[in-house]
Amino acid sequence: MAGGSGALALRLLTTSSAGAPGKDSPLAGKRMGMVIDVGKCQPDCDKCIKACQQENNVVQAAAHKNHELAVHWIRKVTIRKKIETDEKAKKAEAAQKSVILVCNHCDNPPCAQVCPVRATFKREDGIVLVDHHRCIGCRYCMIACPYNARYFNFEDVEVHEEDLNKDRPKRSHGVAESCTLCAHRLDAVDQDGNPSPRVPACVEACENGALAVGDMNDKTSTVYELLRDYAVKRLKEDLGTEPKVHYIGL
Amino acid sequence: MAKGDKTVETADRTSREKQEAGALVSPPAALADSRDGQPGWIDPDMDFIRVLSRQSGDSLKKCIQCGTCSAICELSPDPKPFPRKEMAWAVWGMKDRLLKDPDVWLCHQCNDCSTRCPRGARPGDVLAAIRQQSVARYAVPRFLARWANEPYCVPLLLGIPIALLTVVLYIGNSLGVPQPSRERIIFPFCNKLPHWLLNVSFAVVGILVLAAVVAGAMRFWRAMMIADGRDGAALPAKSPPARIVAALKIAVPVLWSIIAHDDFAKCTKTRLRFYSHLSVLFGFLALSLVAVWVVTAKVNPLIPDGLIYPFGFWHPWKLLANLGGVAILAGCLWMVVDRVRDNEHSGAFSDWTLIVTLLAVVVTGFIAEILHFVRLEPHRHVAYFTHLVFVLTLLMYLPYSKLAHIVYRTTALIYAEYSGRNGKNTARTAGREEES
Amino acid sequence: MPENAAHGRSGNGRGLLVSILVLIVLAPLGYYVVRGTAVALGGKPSVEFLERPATQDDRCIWNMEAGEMRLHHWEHLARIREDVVRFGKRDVPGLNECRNCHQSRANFCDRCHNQVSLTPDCFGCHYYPDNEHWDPQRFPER
Amino acid sequence: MEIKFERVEGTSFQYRVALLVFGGFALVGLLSTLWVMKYGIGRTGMTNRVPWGLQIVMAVYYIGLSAGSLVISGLYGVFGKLEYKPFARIAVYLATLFLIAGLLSILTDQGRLDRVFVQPFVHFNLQSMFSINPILYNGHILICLIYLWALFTERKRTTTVVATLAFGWAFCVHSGTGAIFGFGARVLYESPLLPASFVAAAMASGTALMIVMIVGLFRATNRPLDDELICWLGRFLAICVLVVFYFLFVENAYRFYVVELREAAHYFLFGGFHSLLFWIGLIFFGLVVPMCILFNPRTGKSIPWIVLASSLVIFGVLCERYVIVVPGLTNPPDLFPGMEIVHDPALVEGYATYSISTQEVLQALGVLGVVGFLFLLGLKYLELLPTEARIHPD
Repeated sequence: MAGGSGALALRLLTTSSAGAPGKDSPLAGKRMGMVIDVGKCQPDCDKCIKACQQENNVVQAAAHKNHELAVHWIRKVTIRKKIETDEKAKKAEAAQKSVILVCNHCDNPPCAQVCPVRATFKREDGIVLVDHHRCIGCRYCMIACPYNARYFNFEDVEVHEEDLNKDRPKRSHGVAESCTLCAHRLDAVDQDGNPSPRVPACVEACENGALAVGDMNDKTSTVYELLRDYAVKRLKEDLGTEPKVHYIGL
Repeated sequence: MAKGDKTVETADRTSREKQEAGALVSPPAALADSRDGQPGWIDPDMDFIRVLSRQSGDSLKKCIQCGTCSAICELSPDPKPFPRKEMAWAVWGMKDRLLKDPDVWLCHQCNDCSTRCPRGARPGDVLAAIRQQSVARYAVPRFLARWANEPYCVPLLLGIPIALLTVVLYIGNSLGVPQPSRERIIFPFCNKLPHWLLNVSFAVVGILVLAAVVAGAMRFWRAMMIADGRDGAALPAKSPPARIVAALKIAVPVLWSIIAHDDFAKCTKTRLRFYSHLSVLFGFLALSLVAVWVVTAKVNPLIPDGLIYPFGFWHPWKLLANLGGVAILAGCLWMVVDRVRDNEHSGAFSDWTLIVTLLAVVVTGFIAEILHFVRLEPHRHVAYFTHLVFVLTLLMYLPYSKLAHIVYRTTALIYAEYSGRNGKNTARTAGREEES
Repeated sequence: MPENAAHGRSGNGRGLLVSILVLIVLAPLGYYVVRGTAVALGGKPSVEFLERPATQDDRCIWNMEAGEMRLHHWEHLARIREDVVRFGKRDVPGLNECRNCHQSRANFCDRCHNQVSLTPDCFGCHYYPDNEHWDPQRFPER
Repeated sequence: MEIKFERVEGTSFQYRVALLVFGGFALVGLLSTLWVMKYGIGRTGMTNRVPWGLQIVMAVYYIGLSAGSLVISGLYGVFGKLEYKPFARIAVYLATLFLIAGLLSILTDQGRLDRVFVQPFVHFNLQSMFSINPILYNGHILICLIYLWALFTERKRTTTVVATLAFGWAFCVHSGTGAIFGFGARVLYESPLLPASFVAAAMASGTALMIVMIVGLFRATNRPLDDELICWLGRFLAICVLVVFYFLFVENAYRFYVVELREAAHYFLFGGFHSLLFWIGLIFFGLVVPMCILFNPRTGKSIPWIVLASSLVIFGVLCERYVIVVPGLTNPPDLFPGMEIVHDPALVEGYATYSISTQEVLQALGVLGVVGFLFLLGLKYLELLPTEARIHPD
């Protein structure tokens, strides 16, 4: 008697009235990717970085006084050929390149694999996100990421009201984060609930057309065309993580 | 009059005093006194003897009627002291006699007698067993009291509250969204267990329990009256208001003495029993009061707030409830330690069930509270449901479990006061002074 | 009674202890008697109702009754949160949209949360201004 | 063979001072943890490039130190060397404490301590070593508690069964700890050898700790102890150290042999402070000197020398844990093969840096304080110590 009614009570208590995530996912069939044309990227331009920081409330976190605690969802590194002798060094000086680094949104994300609470996960459309409501701050994802693309909020960062994008959250201390590919812009809907995607902030800000983000399965998208027409490289392809950020002319 | 430094010699002397006072109940006297005044007639209830023997570690066999127990008992009145006469009656299996005896309930089981007994019998445990039998005799309906004392009935006993609450849950679940009133907001702890439904079901059970308790107490009172030959005798005053005043005059000091633990304070063997019982009693009072407050909040004219429940952590009622929970937890744990450390304790089933149920109530309560503060759903709902099951168990079996002592002991103490049985100390003190 | 006390250990101390315990148990009741009387005599209740939007409509943008919102808002918010974060469904207004109508966090959220000792993490990250310009006259409860 | 166990009196001046010192450590650790919780873990030496620091080093080190019980229970429970039975209780008790210490270290290292007690239970990820290891650790603590109960109640058959279970489980625990790093994507982490090497290092440090604790406790309380028992443990320690050395050699030889790892190997062996720790702390003091002592027929039979060697091994394994955790993170990933990074806003120099901060040291000391405090209390209130430990009792 006790067992039977207890089991019934348990079932009544644990079944949630909130339904399971619907089948009509707006993300189904998509595969978001990014293409970066290194040749078009101007060395002294940081418009995309500024736009990203403004959009995602990382202005103050990026300007952290301890540069190793600073948060860079998108950052720009300067690289050149390895210098063997002094004479070659002068040539190499001229051959410097600026490369934009963001989260690679891998198809096999090691960060999502190691997250003990599934706070880091890969969305149906391939974007790798962190659920900041769930992250416990173990930083295992940062260890696992082979690209050093993840950042941790070591301290609470005070964001000034005038710098704040009020529609986007900032982060509290103790959670990991990285580039979201501006998922909120890609998912945006209009008044009637129909999809009206906008391009990510960095792509919008880039005046040289060096950046493109879109659905790689959509044959009308810029990304699809670029990937079809150009030879692209990805970072550390040998690891098998299948990154979805592609570089032209690296 | 320092009683604390009482030695064996003085104990012997008081024992002699009691014998000289003619309080000794010798076996022939017991026989003569027995059933319906028929001299020499005795009808031993063998089952009763067997039950008592089982629950008191064969104390009955060991008793040699030396009277040490009666002599040293701090609570025993001088005329007809206990527990010696009860031991004698128990040996003879005089069930009827024992169950009508208010003295059985005057004992608070401090076990001073059990430790001092030269033969290692445990009169304290015998009286406890008799009390449980007494509860079973006067309970309404009786079969529930029988079940409540059988270990193999536990699944059934727990099953009834679980089933009842499952029905409540089922109704609550199918009701959909309850609309909270505009005036006073009460958030149910779990939306599937709305407050009003719980209130209704608990109130129904509560009224039944109250009826059972009152009926039991009245049966007990009448039995004591008949046994004392006071049949029909009432309070001295005639007019109803005067009778109420007279009744209050008797009841109020008794109730205060219960709350103040006057009788517990006299225990010398296990001094800390005073504190453990005190903390459990006050914890129980505090939690009952908080529960009553929450249940009646909708109609309470004293509340000026819009949001009534849940309470914040620093809310006076929440503080009181947490304090009460901690008090019961600490008191019960101390009782457990006390019983485990006392190797000879018989550990009667009814005794352990009460302690375990109380512990279960507070532990599940605290678990539900913690899970609520970390906002874990549905875990907190499951914890809450378990908590409610134990609360309902405690409430539902109040008239049949050891918890019934709340009713029967109070009744017996009031009866003792009413019948003048507690002239004890005055009489004894007077005798002592004369002697010196 | 006095005789009894003399026999027990430290009779006066025990009386004091028990009296204090009785007082503790009755203290919240006394607190309410004082407060309830004060309010009845024309004092101001310390906690008033939540801010409601100027529209005087009982329905929220979530198209739900006010009662439903009060009783279940955390469940709905959690569900919407999962939908947005994990499944990219942004067709339902979320926390950001609450502040369009209920402009004061102090009056709309914190008032209740403070009273029931709940500290949701929402506002560590999400923007919700702590406007104090709530006027109960402008937004009467009934 | 009847072995009597007894409590220590715990009234001596030294005992009280030790209790006070460890209690003080624990208190300081607690305050430091509260401080870090309030201000965020940014006040430690960790950075975005080196997100794991001393706390993780200490966690894996503490877990390793718990292996002493593995050795003793293996000897006595599995291989039936009954002369080690006197040490069983103390070994298992210490193992329990050090496992708790490991968990405490990991716990206090989390960014959101408030969620640690909720989220991992609700959202479980069996693909993550961080989800698997708590099961292993908590399971081991549970097994240790059952084991202790069996030892204290002198249940022979239960003891044998639980000892075997604990022996096997401990292997999983230490392999799992190694797998946290071994299965990672960092050049200096990624190595299938790491779990095995962790087991070896754990056994070395655990045995060394047991030697130091047993000799220290028996000497301090004037109990008879046969030297032969310790000498045998010493020889076992020497073999463990040799195995650790072998694993280290294989790993580094492999990194030097494979062209693409050569640069990382160079960084590991000659790259800065960690290289100093590696060569001097680990290789010289932690492995070579103890091996010289233990394999030398003369010093290998002298108790003071063995204790010295054991202390060095305990220190050496701490260095080993550090040079596994930290250099693997400071060594940057080679994102652009054949290129070099001239400028990176997230880095000033080519390599990230990590320096141990005071807070982390205080927290580590705090955890040690908890262990010491509980151990001393255990000595006083539990019958942990045997009256004597001899191979052939009179």
